[in-house]
Amino acid sequence: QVKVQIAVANAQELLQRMTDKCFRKCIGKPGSALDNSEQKCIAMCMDRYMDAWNTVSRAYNSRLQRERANM
Amino acid sequence: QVKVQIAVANAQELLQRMTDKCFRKCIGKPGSALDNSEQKCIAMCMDRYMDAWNTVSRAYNSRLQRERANM
Amino acid sequence: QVKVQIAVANAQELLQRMTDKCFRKCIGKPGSALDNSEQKCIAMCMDRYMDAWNTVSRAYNSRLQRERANM
Amino acid sequence: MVELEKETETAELQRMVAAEEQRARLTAQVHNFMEVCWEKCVDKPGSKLDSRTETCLANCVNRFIDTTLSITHRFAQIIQKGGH
Amino acid sequence: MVELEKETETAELQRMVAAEEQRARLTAQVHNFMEVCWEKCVDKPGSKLDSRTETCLANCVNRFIDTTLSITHRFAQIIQKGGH
Amino acid sequence: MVELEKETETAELQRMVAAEEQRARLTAQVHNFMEVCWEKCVDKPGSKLDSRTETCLANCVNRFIDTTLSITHRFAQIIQKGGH
Repeated sequence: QVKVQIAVANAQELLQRMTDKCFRKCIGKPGSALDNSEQKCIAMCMDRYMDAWNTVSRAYNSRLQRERANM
Repeated sequence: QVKVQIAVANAQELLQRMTDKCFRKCIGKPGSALDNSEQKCIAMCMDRYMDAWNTVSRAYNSRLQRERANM
Repeated sequence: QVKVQIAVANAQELLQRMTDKCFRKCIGKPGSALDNSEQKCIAMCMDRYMDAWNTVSRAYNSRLQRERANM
Repeated sequence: MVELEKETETAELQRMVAAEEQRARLTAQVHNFMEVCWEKCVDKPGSKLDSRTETCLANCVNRFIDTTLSITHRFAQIIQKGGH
Repeated sequence: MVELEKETETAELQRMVAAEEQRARLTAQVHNFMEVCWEKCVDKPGSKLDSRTETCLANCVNRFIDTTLSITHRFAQIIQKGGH
Repeated sequence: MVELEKETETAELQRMVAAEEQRARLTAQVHNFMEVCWEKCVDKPGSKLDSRTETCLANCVNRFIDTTLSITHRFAQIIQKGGH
Protein backbone atom coordinates (compact mmCIF):
# COMPACT_ATOMS: atom_id res chain seq x y z
CA GLN A 1 0.00 0.00 0.00
CA VAL A 2 2.76 2.39 1.05
CA LYS A 3 4.76 1.23 -1.97
CA VAL A 4 1.95 1.87 -4.41
CA GLN A 5 1.30 5.36 -3.06
CA ILE A 6 4.92 6.39 -3.39
CA ALA A 7 5.14 4.89 -6.87
CA VAL A 8 2.05 6.85 -7.91
CA ALA A 9 3.47 10.03 -6.35
CA ASN A 10 6.68 9.48 -8.30
CA ALA A 11 4.89 8.90 -11.60
CA GLN A 12 2.88 12.10 -11.07
CA GLU A 13 6.02 14.06 -10.25
CA LEU A 14 7.75 12.61 -13.34
CA LEU A 15 4.78 13.44 -15.59
CA GLN A 16 4.58 17.00 -14.27
CA ARG A 17 8.27 17.74 -14.69
CA MET A 18 8.38 16.07 -18.09
CA THR A 19 5.36 18.05 -19.31
CA ASP A 20 6.93 21.29 -18.09
CA LYS A 21 10.32 20.61 -19.73
CA CYS A 22 8.88 19.34 -23.01
CA PHE A 23 6.32 22.13 -23.32
CA ARG A 24 9.09 24.70 -22.86
CA LYS A 25 11.35 22.95 -25.38
CA CYS A 26 8.78 22.12 -28.05
CA ILE A 27 6.26 24.96 -28.06
CA GLY A 28 7.50 28.37 -29.22
CA LYS A 29 4.50 30.68 -29.45
CA PRO A 30 1.45 28.60 -28.52
CA GLY A 31 -0.96 28.42 -31.49
CA SER A 32 -4.58 27.38 -31.85
CA ALA A 33 -3.68 23.66 -31.79
CA LEU A 34 -0.61 21.46 -31.37
CA ASP A 35 0.72 21.17 -34.92
CA ASN A 36 2.34 18.04 -36.30
CA SER A 37 5.94 19.04 -35.63
CA GLU A 38 5.09 20.10 -32.06
CA GLN A 39 3.40 16.75 -31.41
CA LYS A 40 6.39 14.83 -32.76
CA CYS A 41 8.74 16.98 -30.69
CA ILE A 42 6.72 16.28 -27.53
CA ALA A 43 6.68 12.51 -28.10
CA MET A 44 10.43 12.51 -28.78
CA CYS A 45 11.18 14.81 -25.85
CA MET A 46 9.20 12.53 -23.57
CA ASP A 47 11.09 9.42 -24.70
CA ARG A 48 14.44 11.18 -24.28
CA TYR A 49 13.40 12.51 -20.85
CA MET A 50 12.69 8.98 -19.70
CA ASP A 51 15.94 7.68 -21.24
CA ALA A 52 17.79 10.47 -19.45
CA TRP A 53 15.97 9.69 -16.22
CA ASN A 54 17.13 6.06 -16.48
CA THR A 55 20.72 7.08 -17.28
CA VAL A 56 20.82 9.53 -14.37
CA SER A 57 19.25 6.98 -12.03
CA ARG A 58 21.78 4.30 -13.04
CA ALA A 59 24.73 6.70 -12.66
CA TYR A 60 23.48 7.72 -9.21
CA ASN A 61 23.01 4.13 -8.06
CA SER A 62 26.47 3.03 -9.15
CA ARG A 63 28.01 6.07 -7.48
CA LEU A 64 26.17 5.22 -4.24
CA GLN A 65 27.51 1.66 -4.43
CA ARG A 66 31.06 2.89 -5.03
CA GLU A 67 30.79 5.33 -2.08
CA ARG A 68 29.49 2.54 0.18
CA ALA A 69 32.31 0.22 -0.91
CA ASN A 70 34.84 2.92 0.00
CA MET A 71 33.45 3.35 3.50
CA GLN B 1 -13.75 30.60 7.71
CA VAL B 2 -12.14 27.93 5.56
CA LYS B 3 -12.98 30.01 2.50
CA VAL B 4 -11.40 33.17 3.86
CA GLN B 5 -8.18 31.36 4.79
CA ILE B 6 -7.79 29.89 1.33
CA ALA B 7 -8.56 33.24 -0.27
CA VAL B 8 -5.91 34.91 1.90
CA ALA B 9 -3.40 32.15 1.07
CA ASN B 10 -4.14 32.70 -2.61
CA ALA B 11 -3.71 36.49 -2.38
CA GLN B 12 -0.37 36.01 -0.62
CA GLU B 13 0.80 33.53 -3.24
CA LEU B 14 -0.33 35.91 -5.99
CA LEU B 15 1.45 38.88 -4.39
CA GLN B 16 4.67 36.91 -3.94
CA ARG B 17 4.78 35.58 -7.49
CA MET B 18 3.81 38.97 -8.92
CA THR B 19 6.50 40.75 -6.92
CA ASP B 20 9.11 38.25 -8.06
CA LYS B 21 8.14 38.47 -11.75
CA CYS B 22 7.82 42.27 -11.80
CA PHE B 23 11.04 42.87 -9.86
CA ARG B 24 12.92 40.69 -12.37
CA LYS B 25 11.29 42.43 -15.35
CA CYS B 26 11.48 46.03 -14.13
CA ILE B 27 14.68 46.35 -12.11
CA GLY B 28 17.96 46.02 -14.01
CA LYS B 29 20.79 46.84 -11.61
CA PRO B 30 19.15 47.78 -8.30
CA GLY B 31 19.99 51.40 -7.40
CA SER B 32 19.73 53.43 -4.21
CA ALA B 33 15.97 53.93 -4.69
CA LEU B 34 13.20 52.90 -7.08
CA ASP B 35 13.35 55.55 -9.77
CA ASN B 36 10.31 56.90 -11.56
CA SER B 37 10.47 54.61 -14.57
CA GLU B 38 10.97 51.55 -12.38
CA GLN B 39 7.93 52.49 -10.32
CA LYS B 40 5.80 52.97 -13.41
CA CYS B 41 7.04 49.65 -14.79
CA ILE B 42 6.12 47.86 -11.55
CA ALA B 43 2.61 49.33 -11.44
CA MET B 44 2.06 48.43 -15.11
CA CYS B 45 3.56 44.98 -14.70
CA MET B 46 1.31 44.34 -11.74
CA ASP B 47 -1.82 45.35 -13.65
CA ARG B 48 -0.82 43.20 -16.61
CA TYR B 49 -0.02 40.26 -14.31
CA MET B 50 -3.53 40.44 -12.87
CA ASP B 51 -5.08 40.80 -16.35
CA ALA B 52 -3.06 37.77 -17.46
CA TRP B 53 -4.12 35.86 -14.36
CA ASN B 54 -7.76 36.52 -15.21
CA THR B 55 -7.29 35.54 -18.86
CA VAL B 56 -5.51 32.32 -17.89
CA SER B 57 -8.12 31.53 -15.27
CA ARG B 58 -10.97 32.07 -17.74
CA ALA B 59 -9.27 29.94 -20.41
CA TYR B 60 -8.72 27.16 -17.87
CA ASN B 61 -12.33 27.23 -16.66
CA SER B 62 -13.81 27.09 -20.14
CA ARG B 63 -11.46 24.22 -21.06
CA LEU B 64 -12.57 22.33 -17.94
CA GLN B 65 -16.20 22.83 -18.92
CA ARG B 66 -15.54 21.62 -22.47
CA GLU B 67 -13.72 18.53 -21.15
CA ARG B 68 -16.60 17.76 -18.77
CA ALA B 69 -19.14 18.16 -21.57
CA ASN B 70 -17.17 15.65 -23.68
CA MET B 71 -17.18 13.00 -20.95
CA GLN C 1 16.88 21.45 20.84
CA VAL C 2 14.44 23.37 18.66
CA LYS C 3 17.22 25.88 17.95
CA VAL C 4 19.71 23.24 16.88
CA GLN C 5 17.22 21.61 14.54
CA ILE C 6 16.40 24.85 12.79
CA ALA C 7 20.08 25.74 12.53
CA VAL C 8 20.79 22.34 10.94
CA ALA C 9 17.85 22.78 8.57
CA ASN C 10 19.21 26.18 7.59
CA ALA C 11 22.74 24.86 6.99
CA GLN C 12 21.34 22.09 4.80
CA GLU C 13 19.23 24.54 2.85
CA LEU C 14 22.25 26.83 2.45
CA LEU C 15 24.49 23.96 1.29
CA GLN C 16 21.91 22.76 -1.23
CA ARG C 17 21.30 26.16 -2.76
CA MET C 18 25.01 26.99 -2.80
CA THR C 19 25.84 23.69 -4.50
CA ASP C 20 23.17 24.27 -7.11
CA LYS C 21 24.25 27.85 -7.87
CA CYS C 22 27.99 27.08 -7.93
CA PHE C 23 27.60 23.94 -10.03
CA ARG C 24 25.64 25.92 -12.61
CA LYS C 25 28.17 28.77 -12.59
CA CYS C 26 31.40 26.73 -12.55
CA ILE C 27 30.73 23.57 -14.57
CA GLY C 28 30.15 24.02 -18.33
CA LYS C 29 29.99 20.56 -19.91
CA PRO C 30 30.55 18.06 -17.06
CA GLY C 31 33.73 16.04 -17.73
CA SER C 32 35.16 12.83 -16.29
CA ALA C 33 36.43 14.63 -13.16
CA LEU C 34 36.37 18.11 -11.61
CA ASP C 35 39.42 19.77 -13.15
CA ASN C 36 41.63 22.24 -11.31
CA SER C 37 39.95 25.39 -12.57
CA GLU C 38 36.50 24.02 -11.81
CA GLN C 39 37.56 23.17 -8.25
CA LYS C 40 38.99 26.66 -7.72
CA CYS C 41 35.84 28.19 -9.14
CA ILE C 42 33.66 26.14 -6.77
CA ALA C 43 35.70 27.11 -3.70
CA MET C 44 35.63 30.78 -4.70
CA CYS C 45 31.94 30.69 -5.61
CA MET C 46 31.18 29.14 -2.22
CA ASP C 47 33.08 31.84 -0.33
CA ARG C 48 31.36 34.57 -2.33
CA TYR C 49 27.98 32.96 -1.80
CA MET C 50 28.51 33.05 1.95
CA ASP C 51 29.79 36.64 1.80
CA ALA C 52 26.73 37.57 -0.24
CA TRP C 53 24.48 35.73 2.22
CA ASN C 54 25.94 37.78 5.07
CA THR C 55 25.59 41.05 3.14
CA VAL C 56 21.98 40.28 2.24
CA SER C 57 21.19 39.20 5.79
CA ARG C 58 22.69 42.41 7.24
CA ALA C 59 20.86 44.60 4.74
CA TYR C 60 17.59 42.85 5.56
CA ASN C 61 18.08 43.21 9.31
CA SER C 62 18.86 46.90 9.16
CA ARG C 63 15.86 47.48 6.90
CA LEU C 64 13.64 45.65 9.40
CA GLN C 65 14.97 47.85 12.19
CA ARG C 66 14.36 51.00 10.18
CA GLU C 67 10.80 49.88 9.37
CA ARG C 68 10.14 49.14 13.04
CA ALA C 69 11.52 52.53 14.08
CA ASN C 70 9.12 54.20 11.61
CA MET C 71 6.08 52.43 13.02
CA MET D 1 -34.36 15.26 15.24
CA VAL D 2 -31.29 16.84 16.76
CA GLU D 3 -29.20 13.92 15.53
CA LEU D 4 -30.45 14.37 12.01
CA GLU D 5 -29.69 18.05 12.07
CA LYS D 6 -26.17 17.30 13.24
CA GLU D 7 -25.68 14.85 10.42
CA THR D 8 -26.91 17.35 7.87
CA GLU D 9 -24.56 19.93 9.31
CA THR D 10 -21.59 17.56 9.12
CA ALA D 11 -22.41 16.62 5.55
CA GLU D 12 -22.79 20.30 4.66
CA LEU D 13 -19.44 21.11 6.26
CA GLN D 14 -17.73 18.26 4.42
CA ARG D 15 -19.23 19.44 1.15
CA MET D 16 -17.95 22.96 1.79
CA VAL D 17 -14.45 21.77 2.68
CA ALA D 18 -14.33 19.58 -0.43
CA ALA D 19 -15.48 22.50 -2.61
CA GLU D 20 -12.81 24.76 -1.14
CA GLU D 21 -10.10 22.14 -1.62
CA GLN D 22 -11.18 21.82 -5.22
CA ARG D 23 -11.03 25.60 -5.66
CA ALA D 24 -7.58 25.67 -4.05
CA ARG D 25 -6.38 23.01 -6.52
CA LEU D 26 -7.69 25.00 -9.48
CA THR D 27 -6.04 28.14 -8.15
CA ALA D 28 -2.72 26.33 -7.70
CA GLN D 29 -3.07 25.16 -11.30
CA VAL D 30 -3.58 28.76 -12.49
CA HIS D 31 -0.41 29.82 -10.61
CA ASN D 32 1.32 26.96 -12.42
CA PHE D 33 0.13 28.04 -15.87
CA MET D 34 1.22 31.60 -15.09
CA GLU D 35 4.80 30.40 -14.47
CA VAL D 36 4.98 29.06 -18.03
CA CYS D 37 2.66 31.37 -19.94
CA TRP D 38 3.74 34.73 -18.48
CA GLU D 39 7.23 34.03 -19.82
CA LYS D 40 6.03 32.67 -23.18
CA CYS D 41 3.54 35.42 -23.92
CA VAL D 42 4.38 38.65 -22.06
CA ASP D 43 7.58 40.34 -23.11
CA LYS D 44 7.37 43.97 -21.98
CA PRO D 45 4.21 44.68 -19.98
CA GLY D 46 2.45 47.56 -21.79
CA SER D 47 -0.33 49.93 -20.85
CA LYS D 48 -2.93 47.24 -21.54
CA LEU D 49 -3.00 43.53 -22.36
CA ASP D 50 -3.28 43.61 -26.17
CA SER D 51 -5.38 41.00 -27.97
CA ARG D 52 -2.31 39.19 -29.33
CA THR D 53 -1.05 38.60 -25.80
CA GLU D 54 -4.55 37.57 -24.65
CA THR D 55 -4.78 35.00 -27.44
CA CYS D 56 -1.29 33.77 -26.68
CA LEU D 57 -2.18 33.27 -22.99
CA ALA D 58 -5.40 31.39 -23.74
CA ASN D 59 -3.62 29.24 -26.35
CA CYS D 60 -0.79 28.62 -23.89
CA VAL D 61 -3.19 27.20 -21.29
CA ASN D 62 -4.89 25.02 -23.88
CA ARG D 63 -1.66 23.77 -25.49
CA PHE D 64 -0.23 23.04 -22.04
CA ILE D 65 -3.28 20.94 -21.21
CA ASP D 66 -3.01 19.20 -24.62
CA THR D 67 0.64 18.44 -23.85
CA THR D 68 -0.27 17.06 -20.41
CA LEU D 69 -2.99 14.83 -21.87
CA SER D 70 -0.79 13.65 -24.71
CA ILE D 71 2.14 12.82 -22.39
CA THR D 72 -0.09 11.13 -19.80
CA HIS D 73 -1.78 9.05 -22.50
CA ARG D 74 1.55 7.95 -24.03
CA PHE D 75 2.96 7.22 -20.57
CA ALA D 76 -0.01 4.99 -19.72
CA GLN D 77 0.52 3.08 -23.00
CA ILE D 78 4.21 2.54 -22.23
CA ILE D 79 3.40 1.36 -18.69
CA GLN D 80 0.77 -1.09 -19.99
CA LYS D 81 3.12 -2.60 -22.54
CA GLY D 82 5.41 -3.06 -19.50
CA GLY D 83 7.99 -1.48 -21.70
CA HIS D 84 10.75 1.09 -21.84
CA MET E 1 4.00 26.65 43.66
CA VAL E 2 4.77 23.73 41.41
CA GLU E 3 1.85 24.71 39.23
CA LEU E 4 3.16 28.23 38.87
CA GLU E 5 6.62 27.00 37.97
CA LYS E 6 5.09 24.76 35.33
CA GLU E 7 3.20 27.68 33.88
CA THR E 8 6.32 29.80 33.74
CA GLU E 9 8.15 26.96 32.04
CA THR E 10 5.40 26.53 29.48
CA ALA E 11 5.33 30.26 28.79
CA GLU E 12 9.11 30.30 28.47
CA LEU E 13 9.01 27.36 26.07
CA GLN E 14 6.30 29.00 23.97
CA ARG E 15 8.33 32.19 23.83
CA MET E 16 11.39 30.26 22.67
CA VAL E 17 9.47 28.38 20.01
CA ALA E 18 7.94 31.62 18.74
CA ALA E 19 11.37 33.28 18.61
CA GLU E 20 12.81 30.35 16.67
CA GLU E 21 9.90 30.32 14.25
CA GLN E 22 10.47 34.02 13.69
CA ARG E 23 14.16 33.40 13.05
CA ALA E 24 13.31 30.58 10.65
CA ARG E 25 11.00 32.94 8.73
CA LEU E 26 13.71 35.58 8.46
CA THR E 27 16.20 32.95 7.29
CA ALA E 28 13.76 31.68 4.67
CA GLN E 29 13.38 35.27 3.52
CA VAL E 30 17.16 35.63 3.15
CA HIS E 31 17.27 32.44 1.04
CA ASN E 32 14.53 34.05 -1.04
CA PHE E 33 16.43 37.30 -1.57
CA MET E 34 19.52 35.30 -2.51
CA GLU E 35 17.60 33.61 -5.35
CA VAL E 36 16.94 36.99 -6.95
CA CYS E 37 19.97 39.04 -5.90
CA TRP E 38 22.74 36.49 -6.52
CA GLU E 39 21.67 36.44 -10.17
CA LYS E 40 21.20 40.21 -10.44
CA CYS E 41 24.48 41.18 -8.74
CA VAL E 42 27.08 38.40 -8.97
CA ASP E 43 28.31 37.61 -12.45
CA LYS E 44 31.65 35.78 -12.10
CA PRO E 45 32.54 35.14 -8.43
CA GLY E 46 35.98 36.75 -7.89
CA SER E 47 38.62 36.45 -5.17
CA LYS E 48 36.61 38.75 -2.94
CA LEU E 49 33.20 40.42 -2.89
CA ASP E 50 34.02 43.86 -4.31
CA SER E 51 32.25 46.94 -2.98
CA ARG E 52 30.20 47.36 -6.16
CA THR E 53 28.73 43.89 -5.72
CA GLU E 54 28.16 44.54 -2.00
CA THR E 55 26.24 47.73 -2.78
CA CYS E 56 24.26 45.96 -5.49
CA LEU E 57 23.26 43.19 -3.04
CA ALA E 58 22.18 45.61 -0.31
CA ASN E 59 20.27 47.73 -2.87
CA CYS E 60 18.71 44.57 -4.29
CA VAL E 61 17.28 43.62 -0.88
CA ASN E 62 15.97 47.14 -0.30
CA ARG E 63 14.48 47.55 -3.76
CA PHE E 64 12.87 44.14 -3.50
CA ILE E 65 11.23 45.15 -0.23
CA ASP E 66 10.16 48.48 -1.81
CA THR E 67 8.62 46.53 -4.67
CA THR E 68 6.80 44.22 -2.25
CA LEU E 69 5.43 47.16 -0.26
CA SER E 70 4.42 49.07 -3.37
CA ILE E 71 2.65 46.07 -4.91
CA THR E 72 0.92 45.11 -1.66
CA HIS E 73 -0.25 48.69 -1.14
CA ARG E 74 -1.62 48.97 -4.68
CA PHE E 75 -3.24 45.55 -4.38
CA ALA E 76 -5.03 46.58 -1.17
CA GLN E 77 -6.32 49.71 -2.91
CA ILE E 78 -7.66 47.69 -5.85
CA ILE E 79 -9.35 45.21 -3.48
CA GLN E 80 -10.97 48.02 -1.48
CA LYS E 81 -12.37 49.69 -4.57
CA GLY E 82 -13.80 46.22 -5.24
CA GLY E 83 -12.35 46.73 -8.66
CA HIS E 84 -10.37 45.09 -11.41
CA MET F 1 3.04 -16.61 20.69
CA VAL F 2 0.54 -14.13 19.31
CA GLU F 3 2.48 -11.28 20.95
CA LEU F 4 5.68 -12.37 19.26
CA GLU F 5 4.02 -12.59 15.90
CA LYS F 6 2.66 -9.10 16.38
CA GLU F 7 6.10 -7.77 17.20
CA THR F 8 7.59 -9.41 14.13
CA GLU F 9 4.84 -7.90 12.03
CA THR F 10 5.43 -4.45 13.46
CA ALA F 11 9.17 -4.73 12.90
CA GLU F 12 8.57 -5.94 9.36
CA LEU F 13 6.20 -3.07 8.69
CA GLN F 14 8.69 -0.53 10.07
CA ARG F 15 11.42 -2.01 7.89
CA MET F 16 9.20 -1.73 4.83
CA VAL F 17 8.24 1.86 5.58
CA ALA F 18 11.89 2.80 6.12
CA ALA F 19 12.89 1.12 2.84
CA GLU F 20 10.17 3.01 0.98
CA GLU F 21 11.16 6.30 2.54
CA GLN F 22 14.73 5.64 1.48
CA ARG F 23 13.55 4.90 -2.05
CA ALA F 24 11.47 8.06 -2.10
CA ARG F 25 14.53 10.09 -1.07
CA LEU F 26 16.62 8.55 -3.85
CA THR F 27 13.86 9.24 -6.35
CA ALA F 28 13.58 12.86 -5.20
CA GLN F 29 17.34 13.12 -5.67
CA VAL F 30 17.06 11.83 -9.25
CA HIS F 31 14.37 14.45 -9.98
CA ASN F 32 16.82 16.99 -8.58
CA PHE F 33 19.70 15.84 -10.80
CA MET F 34 17.37 15.94 -13.80
CA GLU F 35 16.63 19.65 -13.15
CA VAL F 36 20.32 20.46 -13.56
CA CYS F 37 21.53 17.80 -16.00
CA TRP F 38 18.68 17.86 -18.52
CA GLU F 39 19.51 21.53 -19.15
CA LYS F 40 23.28 21.01 -19.18
CA CYS F 41 23.29 17.96 -21.46
CA VAL F 42 20.18 17.80 -23.64
CA ASP F 43 19.82 20.55 -26.21
CA LYS F 44 17.38 19.36 -28.87
CA PRO F 45 15.91 15.95 -28.03
CA GLY F 46 16.72 13.67 -31.01
CA SER F 47 15.43 10.29 -32.16
CA LYS F 48 17.61 8.54 -29.60
CA LEU F 49 19.85 9.47 -26.65
CA ASP F 50 23.28 9.52 -28.34
CA SER F 51 26.33 8.30 -26.44
CA ARG F 52 27.72 11.82 -26.02
CA THR F 53 24.56 12.90 -24.20
CA GLU F 54 24.58 9.70 -22.13
CA THR F 55 28.17 10.35 -21.03
CA CYS F 56 27.33 13.98 -20.29
CA LEU F 57 24.40 12.93 -18.08
CA ALA F 58 26.42 10.34 -16.13
CA ASN F 59 29.29 12.84 -15.71
CA CYS F 60 26.82 15.52 -14.64
CA VAL F 61 25.50 13.33 -11.80
CA ASN F 62 29.03 12.46 -10.68
CA ARG F 63 30.37 16.02 -10.88
CA PHE F 64 27.32 17.29 -9.02
CA ILE F 65 27.97 14.80 -6.23
CA ASP F 66 31.67 15.79 -6.24
CA THR F 67 30.63 19.43 -5.92
CA THR F 68 28.27 18.60 -3.05
CA LEU F 69 30.97 16.66 -1.20
CA SER F 70 33.60 19.34 -1.81
CA ILE F 71 31.32 22.16 -0.64
CA THR F 72 30.09 20.22 2.41
CA HIS F 73 33.67 19.35 3.38
CA ARG F 74 34.85 22.94 3.05
CA PHE F 75 31.79 24.19 4.92
CA ALA F 76 32.50 21.82 7.83
CA GLN F 77 36.09 23.11 7.99
CA ILE F 78 34.93 26.74 8.07
CA ILE F 79 32.41 25.94 10.83
CA GLN F 80 35.03 24.14 12.92
CA LYS F 81 37.49 27.01 12.70
CA GLY F 82 34.53 29.08 13.95
CA GLY F 83 35.41 31.31 11.10
CA HIS F 84 34.01 33.31 8.26
